[in-house]
Amino acid sequence: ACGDDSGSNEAGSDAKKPKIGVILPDSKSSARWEGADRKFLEEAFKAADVDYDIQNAQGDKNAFQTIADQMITGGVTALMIVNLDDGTGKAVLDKAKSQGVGTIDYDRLTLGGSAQYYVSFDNEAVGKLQGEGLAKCLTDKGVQNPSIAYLNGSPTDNNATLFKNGYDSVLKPKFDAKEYTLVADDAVPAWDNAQAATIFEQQLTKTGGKIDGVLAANDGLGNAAISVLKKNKLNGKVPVTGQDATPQGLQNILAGDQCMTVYKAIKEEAKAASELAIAVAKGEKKETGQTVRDPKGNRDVPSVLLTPKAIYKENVSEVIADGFVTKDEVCTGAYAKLCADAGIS
Amino acid sequence: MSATPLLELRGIDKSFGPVQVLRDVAFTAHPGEVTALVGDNGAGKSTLVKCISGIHPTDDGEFLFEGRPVSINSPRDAAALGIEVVYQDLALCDNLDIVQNMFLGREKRSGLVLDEPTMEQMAAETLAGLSVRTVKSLRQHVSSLSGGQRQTVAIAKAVLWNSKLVILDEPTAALGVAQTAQVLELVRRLADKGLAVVLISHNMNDVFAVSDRIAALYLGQMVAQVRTTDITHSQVVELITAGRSGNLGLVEAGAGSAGTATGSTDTTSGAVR
Amino acid sequence: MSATPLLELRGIDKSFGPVQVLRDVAFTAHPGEVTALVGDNGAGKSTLVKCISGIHPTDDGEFLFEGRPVSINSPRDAAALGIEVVYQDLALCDNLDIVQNMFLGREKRSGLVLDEPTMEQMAAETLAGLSVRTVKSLRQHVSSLSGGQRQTVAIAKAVLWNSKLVILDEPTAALGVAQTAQVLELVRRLADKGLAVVLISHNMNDVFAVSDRIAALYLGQMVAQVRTTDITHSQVVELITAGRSGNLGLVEAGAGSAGTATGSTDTTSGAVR
Amino acid sequence: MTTTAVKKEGPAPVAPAPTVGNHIRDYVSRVRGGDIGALPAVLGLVVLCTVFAVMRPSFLTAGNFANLFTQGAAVTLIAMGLVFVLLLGEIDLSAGFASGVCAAILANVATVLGYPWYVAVLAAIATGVVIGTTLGVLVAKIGIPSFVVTLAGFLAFQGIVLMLMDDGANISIRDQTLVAIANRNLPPVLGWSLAAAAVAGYAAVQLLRYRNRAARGLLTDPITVVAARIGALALILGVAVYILNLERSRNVLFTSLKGVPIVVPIIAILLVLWTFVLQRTSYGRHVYAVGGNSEAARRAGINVDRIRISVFVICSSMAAVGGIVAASRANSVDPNTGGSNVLLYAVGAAVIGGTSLFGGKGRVLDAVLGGAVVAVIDNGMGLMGYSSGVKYVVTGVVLLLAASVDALSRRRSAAAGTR
Amino acid sequence: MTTTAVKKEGPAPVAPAPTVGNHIRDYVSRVRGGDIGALPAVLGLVVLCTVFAVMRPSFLTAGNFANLFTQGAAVTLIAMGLVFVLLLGEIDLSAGFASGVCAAILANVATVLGYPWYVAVLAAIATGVVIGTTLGVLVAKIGIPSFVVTLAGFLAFQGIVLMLMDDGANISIRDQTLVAIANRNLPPVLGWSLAAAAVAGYAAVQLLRYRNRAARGLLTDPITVVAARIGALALILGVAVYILNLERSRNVLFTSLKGVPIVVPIIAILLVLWTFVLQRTSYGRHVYAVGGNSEAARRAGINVDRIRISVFVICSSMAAVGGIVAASRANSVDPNTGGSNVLLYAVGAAVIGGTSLFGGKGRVLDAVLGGAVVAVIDNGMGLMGYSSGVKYVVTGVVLLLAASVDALSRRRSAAAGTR
Ligand SMILES: Nc1ncnc2c1ncn2[C@@H]1O[C@H](COP(=O)(O)OP(=O)(O)OP(=O)(O)O)[C@@H](O)[C@H]1O
Ligand SMILES: Nc1ncnc2c1ncn2[C@@H]1O[C@H](COP(=O)(O)OP(=O)(O)OP(=O)(O)O)[C@@H](O)[C@H]1O
Ligand SMILES: [Mg+2]
Ligand SMILES: [Mg+2]
Repeated sequence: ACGDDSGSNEAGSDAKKPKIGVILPDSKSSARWEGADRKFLEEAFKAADVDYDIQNAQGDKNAFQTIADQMITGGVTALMIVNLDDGTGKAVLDKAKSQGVGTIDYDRLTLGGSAQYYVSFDNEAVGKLQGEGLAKCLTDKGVQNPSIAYLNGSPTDNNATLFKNGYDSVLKPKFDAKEYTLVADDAVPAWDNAQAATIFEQQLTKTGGKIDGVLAANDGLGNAAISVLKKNKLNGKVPVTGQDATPQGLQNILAGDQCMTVYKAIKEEAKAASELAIAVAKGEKKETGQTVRDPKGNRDVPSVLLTPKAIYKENVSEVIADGFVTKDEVCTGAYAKLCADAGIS
Repeated sequence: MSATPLLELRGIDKSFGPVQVLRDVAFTAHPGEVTALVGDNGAGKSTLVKCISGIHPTDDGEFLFEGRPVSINSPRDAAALGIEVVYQDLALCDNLDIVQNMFLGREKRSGLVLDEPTMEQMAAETLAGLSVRTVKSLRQHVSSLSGGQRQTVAIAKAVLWNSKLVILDEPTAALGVAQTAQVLELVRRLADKGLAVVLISHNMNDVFAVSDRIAALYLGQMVAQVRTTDITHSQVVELITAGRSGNLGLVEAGAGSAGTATGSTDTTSGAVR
Repeated sequence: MSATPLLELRGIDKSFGPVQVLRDVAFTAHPGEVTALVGDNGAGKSTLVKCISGIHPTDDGEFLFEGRPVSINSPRDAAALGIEVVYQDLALCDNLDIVQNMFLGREKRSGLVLDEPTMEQMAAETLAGLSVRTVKSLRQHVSSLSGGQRQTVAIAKAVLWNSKLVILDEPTAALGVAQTAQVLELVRRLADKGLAVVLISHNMNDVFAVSDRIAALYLGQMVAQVRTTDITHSQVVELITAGRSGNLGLVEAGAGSAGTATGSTDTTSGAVR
Repeated sequence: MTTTAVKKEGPAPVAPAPTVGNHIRDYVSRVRGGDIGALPAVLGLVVLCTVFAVMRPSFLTAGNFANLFTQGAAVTLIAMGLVFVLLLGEIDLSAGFASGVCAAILANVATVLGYPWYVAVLAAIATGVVIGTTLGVLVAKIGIPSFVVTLAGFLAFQGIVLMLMDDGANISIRDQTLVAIANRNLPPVLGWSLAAAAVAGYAAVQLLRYRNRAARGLLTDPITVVAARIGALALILGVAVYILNLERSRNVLFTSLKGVPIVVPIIAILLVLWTFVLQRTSYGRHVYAVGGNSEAARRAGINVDRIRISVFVICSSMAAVGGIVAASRANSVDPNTGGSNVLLYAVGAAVIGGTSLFGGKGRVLDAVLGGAVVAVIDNGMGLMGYSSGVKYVVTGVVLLLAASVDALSRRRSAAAGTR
Repeated sequence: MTTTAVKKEGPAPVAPAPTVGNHIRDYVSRVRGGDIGALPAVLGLVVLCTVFAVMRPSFLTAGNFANLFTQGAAVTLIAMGLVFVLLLGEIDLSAGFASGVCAAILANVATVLGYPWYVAVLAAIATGVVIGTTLGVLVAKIGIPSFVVTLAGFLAFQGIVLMLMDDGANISIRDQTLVAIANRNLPPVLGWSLAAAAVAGYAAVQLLRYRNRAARGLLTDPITVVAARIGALALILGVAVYILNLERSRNVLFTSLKGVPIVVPIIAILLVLWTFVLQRTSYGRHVYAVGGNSEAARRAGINVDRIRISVFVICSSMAAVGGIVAASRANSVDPNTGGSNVLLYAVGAAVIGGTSLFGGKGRVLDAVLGGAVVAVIDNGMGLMGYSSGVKYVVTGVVLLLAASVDALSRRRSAAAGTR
C-alpha cells in the first residue's frame, strides 16, 4: 500500500541481485505448465544468466501463497504468477509490491490486482475458436439442426468460465435462432478425464444417442468423449473439439475422431514473458505497446497479448513445424501413415 | 426387613434374535438383605442383571421399584433410581486411570473444573478398604492392571455412591483370598446399612456365608427364590444343575414356562404369574 | 516322575517401564505333575505366564525346555515347543464363532480349503466333555457367550492339541459348580497322561485337590516351590499374603531378591541362584 | 468343596431341526435380530434405482444398464482390494493413486515401449505388488500408522504418475486388447455359457457341501433352501445376461452393440476368488482374526505382520487391476487417473456395503454392492442435468439417503445387543 | 472357606517419594517404557528443521519463521477440531469443505451484504455449528457410519460452496479487520506482554495446583520440576517472540514488518481453551471415556449420543475458524477454499501428532505439533525448487521420514506392553 510503481523498481533493484520467481498453477488441468512453460522459461532464464525459481502450486491456493512467501523471503526481485484465483493472486501481488518486488501476470490477469505487466493468450478467444471450429465441422459434415453437448472444464476453474464465455458467444446466437440445440451442458470436476467419460456417457444415454457435436473444453476431455463414442462406434461421425494441441489430440484429429484443437504458441508466450521478467528483475522498464482493461481494478495494464490458433487436420503440421510437439510424439505406430497423408514430414 | 421389596420384577422375557434367554422371570430384592442369584453357566444371570440396569431392553415384563412401576431404558435411568452394578465384563475404560474410571460419569467438580485432589483421596480410601496392596499408583491406566486389580476397581467404583441397590455379578471371581474376604464383608456391611444387595456367585460357600435369600435360575427360568436358612447346600446345587430339587423348582423337568413352583415360606418372593 | 523338569526358568526379571513386576524368579514344571502357581492379586502370576508364552519379552533370565536352553520370543515359538496357554484375559476373537476360535491358527484343511465339518465335530466333542449345556450353536459368535461359556471355549481350545505343557490362568474363575469339577478332572487327566500342567488359582481347595506341587509368588518374587503334601492350607495362605511362613518364604520380610529359601524336600525344585 | 458338585455329561449343543419352516422362521428372526447381511445395501440399491427410474425413464434402458458396469468397474475393483485392508482396521489412502501409477506403467509399457498387452498387464500388476509390499512393510515392521504411510503414498504416487506421464501429457492406450477390457462385450452365446457355468458351479459346491455335512450328521440347511438359493442365482444371472444381450446400439445400421461387457466376468471371477480366499482358506480366517483382535491372533500363533503386509499387497494389486480397467475405459492415462474422488468413492463403497472401518467385519461382496450404489448414484445423477453446484449437493443427499436406509434397517441389530 | 483368610487392612497405594532425582529417573524410565507424550513429534520436527536449514539457509530466517505460522494456521485449526472427532474413533471427511462453506458465508456476509466483520465471523461460526449438529445427529441418532455421513457432507458442501460463490466466481474479502487476521502482526510490545501474561498464568496454575495437592498430602511433582517447567515455557515463548519481533521487511524503506502474527495468539488461546476442556472438565473426561470404551461410558451413565453430537459441533466450528483464517490469508474465498489437500493434511496433522484413529487417545497439542510438521514440510519443500512431480515424491518421503522418527521412538511402548 505504499510506494508507486516506478519508484519501487529502482529502489528494489540496486539493493538486490536480479532473481526471478515464477509460480505455475497446477500440473493436472493441462500438460502445458510442467511440459512446456517450465521448459521454455528455464531456457530463456538460463540464456540470460539470471537466477530463477520456478514452482508449481498444484492447484492449491494455500500452497500458492506459501510459495510466494518463500520466494519473497528468498529474495526474488521479480515475481511472475499464473493465479489460481483473483483473491489469492491479488494478495500475493500486493505483498510483493509492498516489499518492492516487480510483478507480472502470466497467462491469467488478476482482476483488481497490481501486476505491472500482463502476458497472455486471450482465453475468451480460445473459446471462440472452439465454438467456431465446432460450427465449421458441423457444416462440413452437413448436419442439419445439430444437437450439441458441452463438456466444460472444472467448475472451480475461472479459466473454464472464460472458455465457456468464448464458445457461448459463438454458439448462443445459433441456439437462440433454433439452428442448433443445446442438449447437455455439464462441467467436469477437476478436468478429470475419467469422470468426463461417465458424464458424456450419461449425456448420450439421456438424449437417446442424439448428440451431433461435442464441445469439449480441452483435448483430455475430448479424448474421454471420443473413447465413449468409439465404444458406440460413433467416432468420426460426431465432431469433438479440444484445446492445447497435445500429441493425443493431434492424433485424434489425424484419425478423424476429433475435429479441431486450439494451439497456443506457448513458446512465444514464454519468450515474451521471460523477456519482460528479466527486464523487471533488473529494474528496467519496458514498453509493451498494448494495454488490457482491468474492470475490477479500474486500470489499464500494460500487456503482451498473443493469439491462439485453431488446428484442423489440414494444419496439424504447423504445430509440429513450430516445435511445440515433435513428429516422434505424434507419428508413432499406426499414425505414421496418417501423418504422411496429412503431409507431415 | 421391610415388607415391600425394593425391586420387584415380574414376567421378564428376553430374547436375542431367535434365542430366548429369559422366560417369564420373577425376582425380588429387599432392602437390608443380600439376595444371592445363582445358576449354571449361561443360565441368564448376567442377562437378567443387564435388563435391570437398562443395558438390554426387555421384551416383556414389569419393573417395580419401591413398589412403584418404573421403566428403565438406559443405565442412566438405573443410576437415577439408585441402582449400582458391578458387571461381569467389567466395563472399564482402558485409556483412563483408576481414579478417572472410579468417578466416571459422576466426577467431583469445583465450579467447572474437575476436583482431582478430592477424587484421588476418596479413591485411595475406598481401595484401601478393599485390601489392594499391589497397585503402584492411582494414576495408572486400568489397562495395565492385573485381573484382580481390575475387578477391585470395578467394585470400588460401585460402592462409592449412595445407592439403594447394589448388584454384583461374580465380584470375587478373580480375587485373592484376602480380597475375597474383604468383599464379602463389604457386601454384608452394605446390607446391614439398609441397602438391598444382589450377589451373583458360583461359589456356594460364599453364597451361604453372606446371603439372606437365594434365587436360582435354570435355563432362563427362575426355579426358586427362598430364604437361605430354608435350603441346604446340596439342594441349591441340584436346583442349579437340574432345575429342581424335592418340592422346589420346576414341577416337571422340561415343562413349560408356567410350570414353576417356588416352595418358599417367604410371602413376598416367588411372584409367579 | 522324570528327573529333568519339562520347563525350568531361572532368574527371570521383568519390568513395565519403571515398575518391576518379576524379580529373579525361578520356576519349574514337571511332566506328569500339576504345578499350582499361587499368589495375591497383582503378585505377577499372569505376567510370568505371559513371559513363558512369549507375549512379553523378559528383561533377564534363562529358559530351559526339556533341559535345553531355548528362547521364546513369540507365542508361535511357545506353540512350536508344545506349550498351550489359557490366558486370564481370554483373548478370543469376538467376530469369530466358537469353532473358528477353537481352531484359530491351526485350522484343519483338506487341500487348500478349510475342513469345516471335521472342525465342527471335534469342537462339539471337546465341549461336550466340559459340561457345556447352554451353548445354542457352535456357530455362535463368541461375543454373544456368557462369561463361563467364553472361559470354557478358551479351555477347550487349549486342550485340543497334543501339547507337552498346558498352562491355565484361573481357568475356573467364571465357571459353575459342575463345569469347575469337569475342568479340575480334566487337569488331573492331562497330568496323568504325562503332560506338565501349570494351574493358577485363588481357590485353595482346588489347588490342594489337584496339584502335586505349589509355587507361591509374593510381590514378584518366588517365595516357595514345594510338594503339596509338604505344606498345609494355612501355610500357603500365609505365603501368599505375607511372603513367608515358618521357615518357608522370604528370609526377612522385605529383604532383597536373593533372600529366598525354598524349604522343600524336592531335589529338582527351588533352583535358586 | 466344588468337588461335591453333580457330574453329568452335558448333551452336545443342540439347535432346532432343519426343516424349511424352521429355516424361514430362523431367517426372519435373524433379520429382526439385526443379522441381515447384504439386505440393507440391496434395499438401498432398490430404493435408488426406483427413484431414478421414476424421474428419468432412460435410466431403465438396456444401454444404461450395461453402462453401469463399465462406469463402476474401476471403483469397485479398488474397493474389493480395500476390503482386505479395512478388515484389519487399517486404511489405504494411496489406493487411488497407486492405481494411477500402475495405469501409467501399463501405458508406458504398452504404448511408449510397444510391448504386447500381457506384458503391460503383468508389469502393472507387478508394480501393484511392489507398492503394496512397501506400504505393508512400513506399516507392519516399522509401525507407522497406516493413515500416515498411505498419506505419504498418496502424495508420492501423485508425483510418480506425473513423472511417468512426462510432466502431465496423456498417453493413449492403443492396444485393442487393452481397450476391449472396458469397451467391448462378450458374444451373447459366451455370456449365456458363462452364466450357465457359474450356476452349475455354485450348485455343485452347495450340494457337495450339503452331502458332506449330512453324511457326518452335522446340521445342514434344508435341501429345499439350498435349491432355492441355486434357483435365485440362476434367476438373477439369467435376467442380467438376457438384458445385456439385448441390442443396445443407437443405430443398428452402424453397428450392433450387445452382450455382457467384458469387465463383468472379470469382476465376477475376482469376486469369487477373493470370497473363496476369505471364507474358505485359513489365510482368510487369519485376516478376520487379526482384524477382530490382533492380540488374540498373535497369541494363537498367527504371524500378524505377514498378514498385515499381505493385505496391502492384495489391495495395491487390486488397485492395479482397477487402474488397468480405468485406463482401458478412458483409452488413455493422464496424471489424474486414480485421483479426484476415486479413493473416497472406493472406501465409501466398501463402507456402504457394510464393511467396518474398525476391522474384523466385511466381505468382498460388500464392495461390489457398495460399488453398485456409488455407480448408480453417479449414473443417475448424470441423467439429471443439474448444474455442478446442485449436482454435488444432490449427490451427497442421495448418498445419505441410501446410507440411511441401510442404517435404519440395521438398527435392530443394536437393539438386540448383537452389535 | 475363603473366610478363613487372613484379614489385614492393606496400606494405601504407595509411590516413590517426590524428589527431583526420582522424578528425572522416573521420566527417563517412562520414556524408555514408551510413555513419551509429545517427544516423538518434537523430535520429528527438530530433524526436519535441521535438514531444511542445512539444505536451504533461507529456511532459518526470521521472515520464514513468521511465514510458517500463517502458512500452517488454517490446517492446524481444522486439525484441532478434528482431534475431538478422532478421540471418539469417528472421522469427519467434510471438515475441509465445511470450512469452505463457512468461509463462503463469511465472504457473502462481509463483502456482498456489507455487514461489519464481527457479524460475518459470527455468521460463519454459526454455520459451523449448524453443520456440526447436522452431521452429529445423523451419526449419533440415525446411526450411519461417520465415514459415510461426512463423505456425503464432503460432496454436498462442495456443491454449497459453488452455489454460494455464484457458480465459480470468487469473492474478495475487503474488510481490513478480517484481512488483518492472517496478514498483520501484533505491535512488538503487545507480543511481549501477551507472552508475559501467558507465562504468569501458567505459573499461577501450576503453583496453585502444587499448593493444593501438597496441602492435602497428595503426591506432587517436586517444586523444582514445577519451576523448571515454568522456566522452559518462558524460554520458548521468549525466544519465539524475540525472533518474531525482529525486522523482517526486505526493504525497510517500503515498510516495516515485525511482530507476532495475529493468528499466533488466536491459535494459542484456542489451544489453551480446548486443552482445558479436554483435561480439566468432566465433558472432556467423557469424551475420552466414550472414545476408549463407549459401552463402559454408557454404563457409567454418560449420554453417549450427546457427546457424539457435540464433538461434531466442535469440529465443524473449528473448521469455521480455520475457514475464516484461510479466507483472510487469501483475501478472498473461492470454490476451492477448504478443498484439495486441506482435509487429508488436517487429519494427517492430528495423526502425526499422536492422535489415534481408533479413539480414546489424543490431545489438542498433538494437532498443533502435527500441524507444525505439515507446515514445515510444506514450507521447506517450497524452498527447494523441485519440479512438481519430484516435489510430490519428496514431500511424501519426507512425511514418511518424520513419521518413522515418531514410530521408532514410540517403538518401546509396544515392547513394554503399554501399547
Ligand atoms: N448378545 C447376545 N446374543 C445372543 N445370545 C446371548 C447374548 N448374550 C448372552 N447370550 C446367551 O444368553 C445366555 C445367557 O447368558 P448370560 O450371560 O446371562 O449367562 P450367565 O448366567 O451370566 O452365565 P455365566 O455364569 O457363565 O456368567 C447364554 O446362553 C448366552 O449365550
Ligand atoms: N502392561 C503393564 N504395564 C504396567 N504394569 C503392569 C502391566 N501388566 C501388569 N502390570 C502390573 O504388574 C503386576 C502383576 O500383574 P499380574 O497380572 O501378573 O498379576 P496377577 O498375579 O496375575 O494378579 P491377579 O491374581 O489379580 O490376576 C500388577 O501390579 C500390575 O499392575
Ligand atoms: Mg454371567
Ligand atoms: Mg492374573
